[in-house]
Amino acid sequence: MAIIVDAATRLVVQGITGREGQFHALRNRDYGTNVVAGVTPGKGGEAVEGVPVFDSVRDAMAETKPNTSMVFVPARFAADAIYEAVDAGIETVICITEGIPAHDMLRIYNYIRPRGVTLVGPNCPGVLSPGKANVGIIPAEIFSPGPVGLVSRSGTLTYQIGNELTQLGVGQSTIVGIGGDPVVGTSFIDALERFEADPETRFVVMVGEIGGSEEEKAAAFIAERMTKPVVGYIAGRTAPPGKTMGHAGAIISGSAGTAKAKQEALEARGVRVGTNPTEAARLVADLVAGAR
Amino acid sequence: MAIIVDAATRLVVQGITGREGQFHALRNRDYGTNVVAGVTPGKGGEAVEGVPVFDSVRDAMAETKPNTSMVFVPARFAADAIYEAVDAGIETVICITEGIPAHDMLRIYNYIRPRGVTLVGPNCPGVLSPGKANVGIIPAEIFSPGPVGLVSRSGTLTYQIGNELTQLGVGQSTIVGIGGDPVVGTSFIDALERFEADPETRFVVMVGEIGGSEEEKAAAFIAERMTKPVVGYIAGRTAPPGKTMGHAGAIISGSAGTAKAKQEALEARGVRVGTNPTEAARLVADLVAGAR
Amino acid sequence: MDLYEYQGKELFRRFGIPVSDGRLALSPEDARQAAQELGGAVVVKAQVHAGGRGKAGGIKLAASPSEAEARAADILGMDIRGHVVHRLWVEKASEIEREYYLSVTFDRGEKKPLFMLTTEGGVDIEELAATSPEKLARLHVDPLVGFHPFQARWLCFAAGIREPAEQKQVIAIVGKLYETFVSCEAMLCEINPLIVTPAGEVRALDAKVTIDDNALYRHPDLAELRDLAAADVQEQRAREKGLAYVKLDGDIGILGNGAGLVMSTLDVVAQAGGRPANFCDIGGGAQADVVVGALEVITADPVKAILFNIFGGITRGGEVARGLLEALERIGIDVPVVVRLDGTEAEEGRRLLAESSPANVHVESTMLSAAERVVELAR
Amino acid sequence: MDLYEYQGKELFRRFGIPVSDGRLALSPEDARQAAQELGGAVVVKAQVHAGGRGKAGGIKLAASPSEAEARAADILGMDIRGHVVHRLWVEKASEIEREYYLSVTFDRGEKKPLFMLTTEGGVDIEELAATSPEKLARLHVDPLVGFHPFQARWLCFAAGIREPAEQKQVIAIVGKLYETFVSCEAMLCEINPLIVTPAGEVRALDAKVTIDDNALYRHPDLAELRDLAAADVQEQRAREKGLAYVKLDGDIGILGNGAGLVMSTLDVVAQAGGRPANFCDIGGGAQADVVVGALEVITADPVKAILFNIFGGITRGGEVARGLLEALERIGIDVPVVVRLDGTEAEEGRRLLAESSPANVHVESTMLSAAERVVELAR
Repeated sequence: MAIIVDAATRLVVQGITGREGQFHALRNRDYGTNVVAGVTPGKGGEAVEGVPVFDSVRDAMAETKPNTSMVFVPARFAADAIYEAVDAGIETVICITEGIPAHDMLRIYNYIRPRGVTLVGPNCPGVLSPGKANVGIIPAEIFSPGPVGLVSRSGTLTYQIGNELTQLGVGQSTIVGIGGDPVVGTSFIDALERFEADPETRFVVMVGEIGGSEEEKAAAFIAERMTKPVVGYIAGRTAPPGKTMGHAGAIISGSAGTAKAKQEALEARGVRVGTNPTEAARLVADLVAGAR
Repeated sequence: MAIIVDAATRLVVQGITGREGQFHALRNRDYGTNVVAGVTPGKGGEAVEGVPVFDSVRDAMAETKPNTSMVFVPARFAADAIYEAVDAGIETVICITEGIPAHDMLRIYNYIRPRGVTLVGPNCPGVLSPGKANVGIIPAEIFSPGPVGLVSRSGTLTYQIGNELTQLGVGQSTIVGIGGDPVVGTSFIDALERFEADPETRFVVMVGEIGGSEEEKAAAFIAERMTKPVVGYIAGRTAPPGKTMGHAGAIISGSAGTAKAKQEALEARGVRVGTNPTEAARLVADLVAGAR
Repeated sequence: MDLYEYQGKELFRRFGIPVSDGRLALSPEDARQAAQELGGAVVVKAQVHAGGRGKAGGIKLAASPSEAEARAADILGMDIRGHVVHRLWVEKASEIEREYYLSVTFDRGEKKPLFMLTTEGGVDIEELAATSPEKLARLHVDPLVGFHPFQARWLCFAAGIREPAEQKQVIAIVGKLYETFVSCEAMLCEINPLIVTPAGEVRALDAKVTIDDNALYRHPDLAELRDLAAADVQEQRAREKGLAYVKLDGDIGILGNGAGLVMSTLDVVAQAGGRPANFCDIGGGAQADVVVGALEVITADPVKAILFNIFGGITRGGEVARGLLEALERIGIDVPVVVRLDGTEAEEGRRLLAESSPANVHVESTMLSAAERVVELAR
Repeated sequence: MDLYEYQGKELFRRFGIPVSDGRLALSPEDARQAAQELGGAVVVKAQVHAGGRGKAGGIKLAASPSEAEARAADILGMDIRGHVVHRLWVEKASEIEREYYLSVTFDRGEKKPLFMLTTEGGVDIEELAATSPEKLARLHVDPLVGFHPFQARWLCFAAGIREPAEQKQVIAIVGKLYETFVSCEAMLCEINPLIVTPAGEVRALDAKVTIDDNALYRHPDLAELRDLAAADVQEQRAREKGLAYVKLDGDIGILGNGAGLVMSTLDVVAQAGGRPANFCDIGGGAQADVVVGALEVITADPVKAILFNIFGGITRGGEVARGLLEALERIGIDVPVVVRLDGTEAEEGRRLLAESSPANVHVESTMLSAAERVVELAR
């Protein structure tokens, strides 16, 4: 099964004729993802290495019936692209684009939620279900199929932990990069809920960072609703307050959002937390070994 | 049963301390409507002849659990009042106020529909279920309980037809004044659908007027979905095109929205249409007599 | 409230929609002056709230200032479908390569703004919608979420506008038209035709804008335009008194409470063989002074008789009777007045009338008998 | 982007939120002049992006222009929690009857704007929320539907503001604050305190506004404020190069791709006993020139060693290695550089480094070993 993307994914790539859009669309296809269409306004009728390009998602929908969109258009046009995808009937939107204004995302979030659309990102590396489908920029070669679901606010940190897991012989069901922006479409809780419901996922790693209170909320959710063991890691243990650490959402405001508070919230609910990526990976490997 | 208002109605009156608001709130209560609260910001804690007044609908909700609101506040504040009612959890809003800007109503309509809220009006006389409850300004004394559901874009025209029906010995289940504005919360179709589902309603009179195409749509709905006989009347047979006839929505634009087109649309679907209120009332009385 | 073309274009200009340079002219001299200032060929356009100005001879090309003056003299004072031309818009003549149609309006059924775009410009849009719907790109906007550029792109592709530079301009105009529509609380913003010049420039050659009367209190700048736009002094006076009034061409004054009832009254009077002179709705809950004002308005038209049709809900019969009696005294109405009073406090009203019993007031008990009586009395 | 108080107040004024008259002063002379122009008692306020200005002595009352000059001389150059005071805001002193707190911010959990209002002004809002939540009126706004006056009314009633004239002013300010929040795409608009004067006037005595950096392209007027607001020249230089850079107080330069990985790198360096000098995220897909720019920025801090931690996804190892080699040559970096390369084209990057093998470059295969190595080399 896996979550969010899998063999049933039919992908349309919005912004497929851009440099990065094309590179990753083809890389995703090479991995086995069913890339059925691309969209670039004004380039309808063209093709990118065999992938038909349409002027609008509506046109792509009529011809190729995608169910998932990957948004790779520049920040100024990305909100529009997400609305376009939803309007055309796309069920899952994975938005890689970085730098979308937060008020745009606020409106988009409140627009898509009652419509039942899944949005991952923005400013995220995408979603990879090893052996099934890869939508986004996650380097699939460092992951392998297995029982561990991985959800993270940080892209490269995910690769780091995934890499360590793979080296320890532990594979993954799905890797979800939820993105580091203040408003993201899929929260930790959303991903945890899906992992809990996914029969192929038996363990979960949650990689958080400073800022906001999503990790604390996830801790409560884990305690109340999860039967599968969860291991955590929180980046930014030494970050100073009041400074935005790269991700727009990674900022300690006053006394809220510290790594310490998050780690304590998780541990209070029985979640084991690693103090660095290597330690977190080892905690998971121990759990997997113990369950064998 | 009746529709929209009945013995289960628990009414809060927004704008109860205004002259007209107070007059009709008490008149509605005298009729037997369960008026549980009034709202006027800044007058919380007062009472209007025994009806407790609150500062906000939220407060009124907490104390008196209304399920229906009657909005009697001036046009400039009416949209706000409707949002307030919906936000506080009111299920049915009956807005008497005239002159609410159409763009406000456009947003309100799109806001309430997915939330399952029933809005009647604005710029309407309200809803009366004879013998059960009266919410609005309809003079209840000219109506009597019976099998005919009455839905109309015009207030006084409804009284006219109701009066004639009563004189002919035919009573009514519910009288719904949907209002004459271009954007109203409850359309003919919404009301017809409810009448069709209401066991106490056996016949329906639909009183339309020039402008828009709601009567034409209702004609199609009647043909496809209604088992109960419907009689129609359309006002404005002699209205000139391009002139707004009192109601903001009553205007013939180009060749669209004429009384003739509406009458023809109804008759084509087998709906009997009277050429004046008296004739329409007689058609209904004949139907009722035939069914006896 | 309908705006004149020149007022609509001024709005368009304010919101960044390209229009041609032009000047308002109230006299042939103004038109000459305008043509001089603008330079080159100009178009002299009658400013009236009526379609078909061109066919009626209300739009003329002029190659020179003196020609503009002559054309203005021709057009001023013309009667176009009942509207006398008092104002002209003189604008630089445009070269036209193609004509499109673009509008945004209220879809009353869907309760959403509706865009329509077609490259079959200059035609009657209702006719096109009926005969060749595939040529008309239609798109609804969710008023809560607002307009998004992808919608303008989709409209262009659907209408078959594919030339990139042209598309870019149309997309920008669509966005700005929505902004105009929402910011001004319009019921309709129509550009017909939207032209493409031989140089590839896209521009609004006409402007039809209708503003929601109910929203004017939020737009004092637009409300001011109304006074200028008012086609009929009497309609304006009635509006100031809070009355809905429409001038018609018969001889029986019609007054009632509630738009539906008044419309219905017109219908039954027509059925009885009479011709209404006007439509006057005193609204709900009118006090005596409103009734007096309404009688002032409708007796300013040449009426042979008056029909007073009241079915009171919020309106009280006593107030109406008092207003009528006061008006008879104050204005001195000598034509027959047929009165039908029903509903709230109708007995009180009838009692007041019976007590005073003015010679020219005739009380009837039903709407139909009242209509028959007034037609009879107007003969 | 955080605005200074005076910039926030200028925004407030623009949106109709009442603030006191004041002047910006960059010198004691400016402050004297400002006090003279304003007349009467003034308050001299340090303009820094740090809380607790008052306690730190950064806010002083002055009864006369000469006193204002003296207080300005005291405050200019002060260090308030690491922020040196370069600017002062001199404003008319206010009489304060009561102090409230009002803010609108992003509720990241609910994904809706959140208003908070309390009559317990001047306090720490987090503390109040924790200890006396019943004193804090909280209200979410649906960003699609927007703000409605009933919400402001409800906030007032919930906070216990009942005096009608005062309530009316607060309601207006709440509406205007939402307008400021949305129009300027703010992440936070806070008024603490919102004062009530003995005459019953409600006014913003402080202004804390944070604008979304990602939205600045739509607000050139606000973007200009950034240059003025920039606390750190180096941070601004980094931003111009498209880098996320934060200055810290240690001696090990940290460079990586992706905010999470860089934060994590800081953590492991600290665990290994080192102290990072900075945080530098080259982002995703960086080309060699970005790497060179990043090295320029971090070597402008006094660093004893540099840790280069790259796990490539969109970023390619070859590009990173090329950038590092180019920077070594161009900028002449002589401190030890520990490099850890993994992910996309990591082999290519490692090969390039091995071929060139500069003396001060040390390649490590894991993040932990790299952290340990750089701490060792920085000793």
